[in-house]
Amino acid sequence: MPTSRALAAVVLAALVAAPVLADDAADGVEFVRLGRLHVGDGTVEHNVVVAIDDGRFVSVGRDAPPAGANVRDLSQHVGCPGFIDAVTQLGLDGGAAETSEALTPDVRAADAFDGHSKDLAAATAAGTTCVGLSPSPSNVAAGRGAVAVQGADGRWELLERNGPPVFAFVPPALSAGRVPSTVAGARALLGAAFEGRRWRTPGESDPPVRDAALDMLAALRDGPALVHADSAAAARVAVETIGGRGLTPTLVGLRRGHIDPVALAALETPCIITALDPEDSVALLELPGRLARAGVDVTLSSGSPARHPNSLRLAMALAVARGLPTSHAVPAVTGRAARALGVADRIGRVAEGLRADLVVFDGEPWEPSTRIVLVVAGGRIVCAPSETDR
Amino acid sequence: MHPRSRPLLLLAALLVCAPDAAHGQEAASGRDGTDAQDEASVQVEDGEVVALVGGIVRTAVGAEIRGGTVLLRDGRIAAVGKDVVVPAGARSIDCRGKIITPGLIDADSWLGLDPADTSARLPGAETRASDGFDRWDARLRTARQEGVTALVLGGNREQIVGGLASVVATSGAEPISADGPLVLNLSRRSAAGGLQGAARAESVRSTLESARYRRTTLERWQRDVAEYESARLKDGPTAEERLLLPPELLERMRLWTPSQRAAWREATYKSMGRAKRYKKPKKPASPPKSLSSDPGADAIDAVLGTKDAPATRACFVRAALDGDVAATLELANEYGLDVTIAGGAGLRDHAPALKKSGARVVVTELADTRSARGTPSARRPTGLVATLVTSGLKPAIGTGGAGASRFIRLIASREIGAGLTRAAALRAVTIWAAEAAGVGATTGSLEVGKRADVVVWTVSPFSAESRAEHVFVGGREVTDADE
Amino acid sequence: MSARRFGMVALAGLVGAVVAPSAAHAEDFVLQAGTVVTADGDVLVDGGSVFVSGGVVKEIKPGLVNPWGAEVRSHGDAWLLPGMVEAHSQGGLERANETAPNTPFVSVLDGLDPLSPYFENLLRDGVTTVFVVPGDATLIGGQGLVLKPIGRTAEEMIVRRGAGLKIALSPRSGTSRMAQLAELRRSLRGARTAEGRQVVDDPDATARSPRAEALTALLAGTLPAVMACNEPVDVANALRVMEEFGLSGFLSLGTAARRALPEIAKRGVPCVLAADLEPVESNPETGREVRRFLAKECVDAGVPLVIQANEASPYGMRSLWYQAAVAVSQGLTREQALRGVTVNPARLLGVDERVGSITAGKDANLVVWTGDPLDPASWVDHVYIEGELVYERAKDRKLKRLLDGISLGRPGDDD
Amino acid sequence: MRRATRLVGLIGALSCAAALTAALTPSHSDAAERERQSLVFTGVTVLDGLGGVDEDATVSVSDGRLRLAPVGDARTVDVDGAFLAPGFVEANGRLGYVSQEAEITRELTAWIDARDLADPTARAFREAALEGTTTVVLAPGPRNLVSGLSQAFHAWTRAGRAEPIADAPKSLHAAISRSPSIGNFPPRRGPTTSIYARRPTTRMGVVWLLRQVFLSAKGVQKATNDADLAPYRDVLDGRRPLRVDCHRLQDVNATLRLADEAGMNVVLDGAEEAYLRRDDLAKRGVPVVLGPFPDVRTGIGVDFTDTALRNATMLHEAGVTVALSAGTSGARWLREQGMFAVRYGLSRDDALAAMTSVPADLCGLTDRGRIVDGAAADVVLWSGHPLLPTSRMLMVVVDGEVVFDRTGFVRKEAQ
Repeated sequence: MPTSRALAAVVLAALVAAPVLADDAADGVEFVRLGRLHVGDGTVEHNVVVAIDDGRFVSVGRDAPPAGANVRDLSQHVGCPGFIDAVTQLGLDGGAAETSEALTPDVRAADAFDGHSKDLAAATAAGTTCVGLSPSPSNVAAGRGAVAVQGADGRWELLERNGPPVFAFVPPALSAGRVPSTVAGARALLGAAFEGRRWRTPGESDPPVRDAALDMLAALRDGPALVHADSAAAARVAVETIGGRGLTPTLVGLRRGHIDPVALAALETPCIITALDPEDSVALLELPGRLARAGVDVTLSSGSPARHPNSLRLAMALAVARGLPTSHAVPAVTGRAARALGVADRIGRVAEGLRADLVVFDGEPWEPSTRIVLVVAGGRIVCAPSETDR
Repeated sequence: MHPRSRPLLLLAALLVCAPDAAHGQEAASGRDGTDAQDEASVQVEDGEVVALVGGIVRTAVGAEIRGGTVLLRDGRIAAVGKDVVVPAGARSIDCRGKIITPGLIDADSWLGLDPADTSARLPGAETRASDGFDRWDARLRTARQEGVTALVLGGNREQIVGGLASVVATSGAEPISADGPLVLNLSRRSAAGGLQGAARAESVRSTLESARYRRTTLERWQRDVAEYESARLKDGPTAEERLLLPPELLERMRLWTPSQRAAWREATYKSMGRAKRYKKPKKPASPPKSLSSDPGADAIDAVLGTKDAPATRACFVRAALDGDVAATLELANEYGLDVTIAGGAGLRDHAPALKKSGARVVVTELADTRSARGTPSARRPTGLVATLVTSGLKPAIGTGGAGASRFIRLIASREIGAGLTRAAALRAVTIWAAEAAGVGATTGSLEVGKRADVVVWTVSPFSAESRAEHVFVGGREVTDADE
Repeated sequence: MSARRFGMVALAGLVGAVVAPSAAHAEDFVLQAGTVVTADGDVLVDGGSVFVSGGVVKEIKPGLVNPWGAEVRSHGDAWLLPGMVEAHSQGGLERANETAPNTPFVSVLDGLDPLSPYFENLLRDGVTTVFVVPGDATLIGGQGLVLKPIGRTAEEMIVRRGAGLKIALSPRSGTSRMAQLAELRRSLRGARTAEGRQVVDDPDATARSPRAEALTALLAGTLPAVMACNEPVDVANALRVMEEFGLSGFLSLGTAARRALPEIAKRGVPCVLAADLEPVESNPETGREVRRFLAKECVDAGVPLVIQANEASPYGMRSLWYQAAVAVSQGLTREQALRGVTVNPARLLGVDERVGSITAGKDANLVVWTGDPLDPASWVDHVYIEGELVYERAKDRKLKRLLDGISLGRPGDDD
Repeated sequence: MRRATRLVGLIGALSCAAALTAALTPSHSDAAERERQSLVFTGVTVLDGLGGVDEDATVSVSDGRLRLAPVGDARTVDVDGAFLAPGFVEANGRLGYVSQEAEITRELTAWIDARDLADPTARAFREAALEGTTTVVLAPGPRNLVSGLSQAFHAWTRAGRAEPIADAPKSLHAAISRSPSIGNFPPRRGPTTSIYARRPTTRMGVVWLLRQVFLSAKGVQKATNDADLAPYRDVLDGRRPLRVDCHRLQDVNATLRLADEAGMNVVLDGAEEAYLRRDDLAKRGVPVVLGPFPDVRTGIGVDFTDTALRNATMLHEAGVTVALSAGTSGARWLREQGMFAVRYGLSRDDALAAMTSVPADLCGLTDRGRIVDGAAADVVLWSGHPLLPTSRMLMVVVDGEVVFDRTGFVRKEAQ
């Protein structure tokens, strides 16, 4: 389906299709019958009826909908929660790297968010209804992420302005010419900052004015955090530094993690593997599978905007082709991503009370050959490519 | 070596001669485990007859055969069908419930080439991609595991004339075709290429124009030479010489060039005191050296076609943008080129013209991979392959990259999600890819007489969960399907 | 401050140079040693006597005997070996390559520094023959010479002229492997047709160009090709080109090219192994790293072993004797390893008529070691080249200076 | 956060426990089983690392410890002519860093732990173990005035990485040489991103700043940030050794001067010119960790030092405690350092001790680097004497686990 048509579909959906699932039914409840449903936590339900009201899932079960209810029969199809692309810069206008200082905890991804971005529309068409927005890992304390969702009215909106703080234990945050230049230095710098002081040399005196950035870091006590690290060795230092603070870290990147998956697994920390690509070494492509089988929560992320949002599905396919059990494939782009972003109580699963984000396929979601039949966001159809195509 | 050598060994007790430990490679535990597969990844079983029995055979040319058998003998496909009799002594593999397809082919790949090799300047167009193919590249092993049996090496991707494409087998055996189509890069891939868009097309035109000029010049010269030769034959021994000279010398004289003959006469007659000048026939001027003996120019010359003499060599043209495709079609028409056009979104609007021109197409901008960069995120063409099929073309799918070749099945699979039929998807990575590279008669489908490049899959190759259980390249099973 | 130190070193070098050729004339003498390893296969453990006359080995007899009645030079407990042969080196050249890609006409003859410490150090390591050839940075790099490391002019040092033309197939920067090969084919084809034209059609042609001359000699087989191959694909290409054009010669391998050893064995083309005998290869696909043992692989593949020294190693320590010891550690016999630094390289270089073993009729290139040459505790005590004593450790003042430093045995400066 | 992970992944974790072993460890589980078994080496020549040699000895490995008697239910390793030696201990390991040897954006980084600078999966660690080095004490590099704390690692383990040795003492590393000041310029007003905007800028400044920090810690000078001085107090109180990277004699002199002023004990690293003050060093009991050897052809060492190849020998003969190290060239070359120490005059036993028990003691690893009853089981089986280049590693045992094993090949070949 051409992209232009996908865009058209989004617009159409907003204008035409939305009312189909909207409040015009007598009791306001919309029912969708699905042949198979990936709940988002690794479980699969067969022949379920999902009830949606007021933008939320109100029930998921086998019970037949009441007679005369507005039922959409998709019993030949497979549903799953809308995809969550956990670490992206989609819709962040003007770049996301603020490299003037090492500690910029007050930089907010939400401040650069543009809900009308074409990239985000393309993401919707690819089944992604939620993105985790992150500042680039160019500073040790890079800033705060945000969470955006496809809104019911066709444009994207922020779900959470105050997303997880983002830390970086990777280049370019650490490189010659930056302070600090090593992982060890990042530990020292952050360790001091968490105590509200500068990292100094004996003999240096403290500056006369309090530093707002230090205060902000010192105030961090708990909650999720995204931590960029490339290897298991850097991940260890990162987890010790961030986890030692009481934050709940999720590791991001890990493009050298395949060198020592055992050490990575031993950290017992969830991992987000970004931008899996057919060009990658087999050892890296096999990393999600190895970690998953070792009991680590694995999330996949597309690497957008450098790459098409649809590459999230290619990443799933590559991971499955190289050993990721299929039971982990859907959680890797839904429930676990939500948990890493700290929004698991609102999205990421098809469960009562959560935001009604649903993607329906004509096959398994991790198969690149399957087509998206329907994308529902916030209870409304935002994309129905097969309908407009037909 | 010598009987005397024994005392040395005794004396060497001090040094306790190292054990004759046979370890051409280090054997150790853990991560360091022996790397045997890396070395002897391809098992050679010559002369074996293999029968793949009872599978779902997708030949890529005809209809699907359920419960069919494919017979491989001497590196070729010996039989395909439902009622194939398995000869006694054949190795029979039960393929019930399995899918048998031709080996997959990436229609535009750089796997096995040094990245630097794909952008460097070339001395001439005769440069062959297969000369740079490193059959020891570790990624080839994964390619075989993923059912890829052949790669179209797309030569240089930066220079306007990119040398000759080659088709190589992933087993690392001799190239299927070393001397393939001439690569022309109309689209610029990176900053290294120098010229842009229209300027590149113009540069291709001037290349072809000078090839045409060279051809006419050479033809004229050849005519002149022929005239000279006939004149020279007429200029035989004089009556006087016939009378005086021994027959052996006369016979040898016949082979002399006119100038040699004239020089001889001058010297001989002079010594005889008869300094008579003899007229030297006018020798045609040699064409400039660059025109006469230039293998690069010869390679380009072969792509020129006329009504009477069609081109003897095809062109593989990278034309990503709209304008590039249009320019390519124009050039093809003007110079009688036989073109395969490799590109992306630019192909869409020219589908009817492409169909009319008989050009073959390769869609390369689907991979969305690092090495196939150049297509900004949201512009990746979706459904392009399906559109081209609908227009009656036979698009092949190429990754336009190196590592991505290994996962051509998943890249093609995405096109199914975008509207391509499964049958067409299989053709796009087998027979159409072979045809695009000019080896359609040799490989790319399960037909009797073709190379035995065959894969047995657990389920459809377009499923992420599928595994290639048996992979045959040129009739030899590559045994590294599973670690 | 560093000037001081460089000054010291320069001074030391000057002193060391005095060690160089003692101008004693070749006389008849008998060299006796407790252990004689001829490297042709014989090992005389109960002592051996070598009769040298006119710079040539005349006869070898077991035991400390002197039936020839000549002057006896006896080294009771020492080991006597043939001078080792270094098969591939850029030593003594200021820069190893021209910047132009195609320079068949240059020769190391014109760039050689006979006073380079490189040659002096060869003597300290028991090497008496060396093939110096341009480096691998150009396509056709120029011609090499087989030399002895002693003499005041390059001509004095020559053992064999026209010993090889360096052709490097791995791409230099900015070019590609395919392009390199196409260019080589063009050059060779050009030389071949030029040659053909000369014979048949062009009696008036003027003198040949030096470029054509070198390539013509190459095509005629009188000048061997030295094909530098970094990767296995280069080996495949080198063998193909050698066959296409009927070239003779040998390969000089990079570490990765070891994967093509079976092909090399099949074609019977000799080769020099990479200087690093134990490279680590990593598989980009699996990340797995494996250390390879080149000498062992070479012998297992059935290719005659030829080892070169590893000048690039830390501290420049990997001399030929050390490399041979490494080969033994890889599981080779001592004889195999020693042949790899003596007779085999001599044969590869086409100088086995003269050097590479202690054999009657060959040059008297003899090295007296204090003990087993494969033990680092042993030292080269005396070196003879063509019967002349050219090195004596006892008189090596530079070595003494290196060993004892600036204190030269004085007590610490505080005392 | 770990609790949270566990709660959520409870079922997964339970079901995946088995999968973890299957997926992440080498699949040959029987092989893994065998590795955990005890080992008995019989009929080997034992070099105990303390200078002793015991031919035809029996040594067992059981529960990570060495026993000088056979133990029951053990795999017997019996290779003809093999030598068993303690694994080498690299006391000044400078390998496997992720990017830089030190956090160079500050000049005094006493709290930086070498563990955080290292990539334990780095090839260099494995290479070191393959050449018989079982312990690497990783030291931050000398680019900083005080660069941080060392970390002792098991050079390689079955998990495919180096592992830190729990509870190993850490020493503080400082540098008195050219490197801490090279390229620096004084920090000016306002923020600058240059890492070179730091003190000191001269060789004098190096000593001045170091003196300042130690005298402040001692309380002799006024201190500003008291907490930051704790690491220096540890040194002054004798809780941590101070290792000083110094190369030239002038640096050695400055180090001793500073040690006198602050009243602390130091260990010298590098110390290429230490032989010039050897009697004084012996009198004061200052140990040195030498290495790596300079270029043997020029005698120029780190920091343009003018060294003596017999440095180790002269120091040892004068009574100085000498350990050998391969330093920046990587612990793979430690064995070679030992061989060349022998070449330059150290006895084989002294050289081996200088690579095993001596460095182990200097680093506070007093149960490593020796084969005595009850010592930690870091041993290496060699085909011959470990300080001969003709010998080959046959088995490496680190902390009681077989990390590399080539004995199988030997047996196969013998049959």
